[in-house]
Amino acid sequence: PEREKRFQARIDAEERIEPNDWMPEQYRRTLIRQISQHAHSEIVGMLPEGNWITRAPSLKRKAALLAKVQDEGGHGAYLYAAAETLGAAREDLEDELLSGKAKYSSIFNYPTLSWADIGIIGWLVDGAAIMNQIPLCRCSYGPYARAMIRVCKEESFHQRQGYEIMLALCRGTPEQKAMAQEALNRWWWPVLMMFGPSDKDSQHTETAMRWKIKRFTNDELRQKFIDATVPQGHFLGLTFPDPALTFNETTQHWDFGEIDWTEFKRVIAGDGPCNRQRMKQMRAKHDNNAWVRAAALAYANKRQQRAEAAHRVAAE
Amino acid sequence: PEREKRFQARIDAEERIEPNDWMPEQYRRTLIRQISQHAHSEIVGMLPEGNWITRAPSLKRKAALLAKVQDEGGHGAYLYAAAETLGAAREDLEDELLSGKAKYSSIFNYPTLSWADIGIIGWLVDGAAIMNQIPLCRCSYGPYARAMIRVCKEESFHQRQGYEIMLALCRGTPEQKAMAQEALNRWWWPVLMMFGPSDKDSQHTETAMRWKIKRFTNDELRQKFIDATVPQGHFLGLTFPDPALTFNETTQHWDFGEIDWTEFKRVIAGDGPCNRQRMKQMRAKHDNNAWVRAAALAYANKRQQRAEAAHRVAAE
Amino acid sequence: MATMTDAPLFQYTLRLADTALILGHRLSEWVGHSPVIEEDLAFGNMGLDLIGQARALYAYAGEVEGKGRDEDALAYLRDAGDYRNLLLVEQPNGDFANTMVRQFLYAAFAHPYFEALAASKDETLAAIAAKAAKEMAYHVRHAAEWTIRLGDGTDESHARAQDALEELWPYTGEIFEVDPIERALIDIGVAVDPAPLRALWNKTMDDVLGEATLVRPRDGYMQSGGRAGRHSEHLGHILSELQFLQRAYPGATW
Amino acid sequence: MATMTDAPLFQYTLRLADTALILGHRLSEWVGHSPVIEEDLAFGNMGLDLIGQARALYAYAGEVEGKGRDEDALAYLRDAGDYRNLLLVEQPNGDFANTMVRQFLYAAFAHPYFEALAASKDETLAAIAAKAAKEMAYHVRHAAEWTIRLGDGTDESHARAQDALEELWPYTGEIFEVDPIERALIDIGVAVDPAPLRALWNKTMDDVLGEATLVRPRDGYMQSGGRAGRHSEHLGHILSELQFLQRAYPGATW
Repeated sequence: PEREKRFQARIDAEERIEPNDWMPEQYRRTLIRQISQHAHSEIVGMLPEGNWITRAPSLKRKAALLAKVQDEGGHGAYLYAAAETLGAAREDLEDELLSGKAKYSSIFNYPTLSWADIGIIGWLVDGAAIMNQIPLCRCSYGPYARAMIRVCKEESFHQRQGYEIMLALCRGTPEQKAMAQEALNRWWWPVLMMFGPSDKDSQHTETAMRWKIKRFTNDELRQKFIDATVPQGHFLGLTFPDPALTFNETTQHWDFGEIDWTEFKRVIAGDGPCNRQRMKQMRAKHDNNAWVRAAALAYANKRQQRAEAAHRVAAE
Repeated sequence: PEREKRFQARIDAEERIEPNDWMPEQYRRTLIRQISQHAHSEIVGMLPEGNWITRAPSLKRKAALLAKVQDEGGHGAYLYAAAETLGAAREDLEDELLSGKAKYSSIFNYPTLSWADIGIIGWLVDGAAIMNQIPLCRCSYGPYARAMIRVCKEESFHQRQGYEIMLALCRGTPEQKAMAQEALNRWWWPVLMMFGPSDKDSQHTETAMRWKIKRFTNDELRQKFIDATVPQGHFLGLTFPDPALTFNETTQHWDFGEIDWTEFKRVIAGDGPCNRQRMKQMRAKHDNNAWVRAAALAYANKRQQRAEAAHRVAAE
Repeated sequence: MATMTDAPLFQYTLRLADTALILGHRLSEWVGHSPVIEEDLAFGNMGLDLIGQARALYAYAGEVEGKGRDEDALAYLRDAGDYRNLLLVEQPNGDFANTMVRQFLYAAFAHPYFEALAASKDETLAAIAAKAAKEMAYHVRHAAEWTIRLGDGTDESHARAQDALEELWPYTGEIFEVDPIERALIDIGVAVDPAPLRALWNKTMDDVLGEATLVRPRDGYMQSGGRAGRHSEHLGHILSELQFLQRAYPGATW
Repeated sequence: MATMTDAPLFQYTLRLADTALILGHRLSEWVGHSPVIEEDLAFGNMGLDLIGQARALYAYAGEVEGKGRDEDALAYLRDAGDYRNLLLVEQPNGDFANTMVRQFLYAAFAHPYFEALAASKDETLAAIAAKAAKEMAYHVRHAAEWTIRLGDGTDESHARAQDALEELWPYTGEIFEVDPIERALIDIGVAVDPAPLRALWNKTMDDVLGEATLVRPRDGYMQSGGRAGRHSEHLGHILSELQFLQRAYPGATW
């Protein structure tokens, strides 16, 4: 309790907690859960976008998409590394994902059905992710905060790229414009769900706020996102699939309609369009390549033994 | 020797040998080898054409190609059945194919690279096959002769369809016409090789002729084929890739250039463009589906046991 | 993109056609790669039935639409978002068990459905359906036999068949969906109301799965969207193959 | 279809571009599906290098041709028969061993080849090659490391690597082929003569395969044809995916 007070005092003073510092067990567990979920989301998130790498409509777009999906892998890797500073083992975290115990962002349970979806994911999904992540750059846990700074920088780049894809479609042929609108229709509500349940239903918020793992509530971030995004969509000439969307002169915010929380819960529970498919893809890659990991391990062991043997010979 | 004389006398009298009749061991072995090779060719032959089923350019062509490849499977099935009347087991024959011990028509070691190849296979490959097979409809061995009558009927249909594909291409856009010409350039020589080595180098011919398994020599059939085919090609407006091809007014046959027997031997020996690929495809289908055959067997056994058990209960 | 204001008969016919084509295409992927030659022939037969149904339906859809689109224009020149097939039939072939179970789930519905549609007030649809009903009777029989054989075969085949069932079950709800487009046609005796067919489908499931010693999955959330053009990621890949030549050589006749 | 009468420089540049694109495309198929995340990143890197090389080369080829075709026109609007890549790079990914061995076989050649091409009298090619040489150095290193790791790993990985080697070896002869088009450019110092690079390639093979405890296949008949547009059956399937959007929406800008 005394240690805990000192810990809280450091956090209140906006000091960074580092791996070797004392921290409450629940703080550690909360962070491991959040960071690994974030890592899992990056890894699973490679699948829906990866679905279009081989079909990207120009070499420039192909290269950009490949680089983007690769960046996500990179984010996954350093987020796993950040979780490891808290004593978690990457292999255990991956096992939790494969067993279905650990969650990943539910947005990746939606399919990418047209090229416009690649634009939408950049513009909206990455946009929402950034909105969630910018405050995390000031997270009380040092390694996470530093990882987030790097992630956010790259995500902003992806977001601009995504918007640029949308712009090309909206300024393109009527078919391309329709493709963009149709994608927006499918993604808009699921993207709003990315900020999590409404504050009145959210459980983790209070402690997380106190520990400065979280700095804004779900609803605050969602509103910020909508306010930033709606004018961008209008600039593209797109219509949001929400008849209740109106600018409130009093609050200076965009009012919006009711989110379908049944869908939100259903998709998290496993019944989204692609939950089974994503898990199948993840397990297939894990299982089909087990022999590669085994080979790498066997080779590393052999090398070590040889080095030791050579060392013994030299010593004799 | 006495039996053998009677046997030869029946053959000379154009009588059909039937499964339960006595026959020389070498006659039996020659026929098993020839019929099973023919069956294997039908089965392996499904692969190059199957490669275009999912990409056929119209629904009509798609249905026709699907039906055609299916017919080949059917031919394979009743040719294996004909071989079984000689005491061979289909499973053994299939194993010989998979182990590489048995051969199949080397033409299927060439790839199908454009839609025109589907036309060419029908027109030329099936055309050459028919030329080889029509005499087999009068083969001394009854079951083989009857199988061949059915096969030839269907192959003629395929050949007309193939020619019709070529006609559509040659009367189509310049790109389509070029596609047809390019396919002819690639397939012409390998198709001529389908008739086997030149008579002066052919080993099996003499005995086979005496037994009326074979009625024309390789070179005779090849010449017949060329004579029938060249005018068809000219009608299409195509050029054969053989500068020596000229009509000989004296012989009333088409003279043609020297066949590259090095290529012929090489492809038979395993170094054609697709030998490895075809065997890989055959083995993959065999290995990946072993569990299906095991299940069918297990179920059949269970059913039989249950029937017997029910029978016992009823009898008690 | 199709909307409710499109002619319902066109939409309805197109849905039936797309479902038949995509399933036929999937089955055709097996030909030459089946566990035994006899199954190559069976897949060929079933694929041909379905592609035949698709051709007749597309031709009629084009006629109803009256804009000069023939069967190939409809099959080859619409992108995934304009396809209207059931999600079930675009799911990947997977292993032999998965393909057979998928065929069983669909055919056990399509057979009685086409039988009913054979009494449609629309004579063309009725004629197409009468033929299709006979064809689908074979599909049910063949797929049911294999479902039983695999379910009651080895431990491995049982596990694979059960997996396939779990995997595909969430796509069976969509089969029975009726939207306003279809309701309007049902009301005038042109389309078939699938609701009364559910009991028969359930019975077929229970009978066959029972004999196959497979456990019928519980009816959880059912995936939907094919009829509104919201597909799975698989359809786009099918179309990139299916349509390649027509797209690469626009205007050519084959 | 390209013929000998086409401008040799255009042909030569196109060959290099097609090889880079197709191999880059193949590697990109792995991204998101690799054995470990680090390999997703490595495939991403190598894929990006190759696609980058392809873009620069296509742009130059289009310029040389002078008919207004840009990188996308060249990549997306030619059918398989007009592609000029090496057969090696269009072979299917297969398993991880197959992909890595393929990469090793190609990169062990491409690295010294681009180093030599960096001295080309054609300044654009020289500049592209100088960059590519640096990139390919990493590809050789990475692929060689994995070839050794797999060859000298477990029994299974050894067998898979050896299989891959046998499977792909017949495609390595084409790498060193020179036809009259290329000979003309070699003679004027624009293209590189691959013959003198063979000894180095052989040495790299022997060193790495030796350390990997893999048996170098004997040099039997070598497959050939990519540079004349005679490919394997695999290329068409690559292109049906690669080109789908450009074909389905002609004239659109993305």
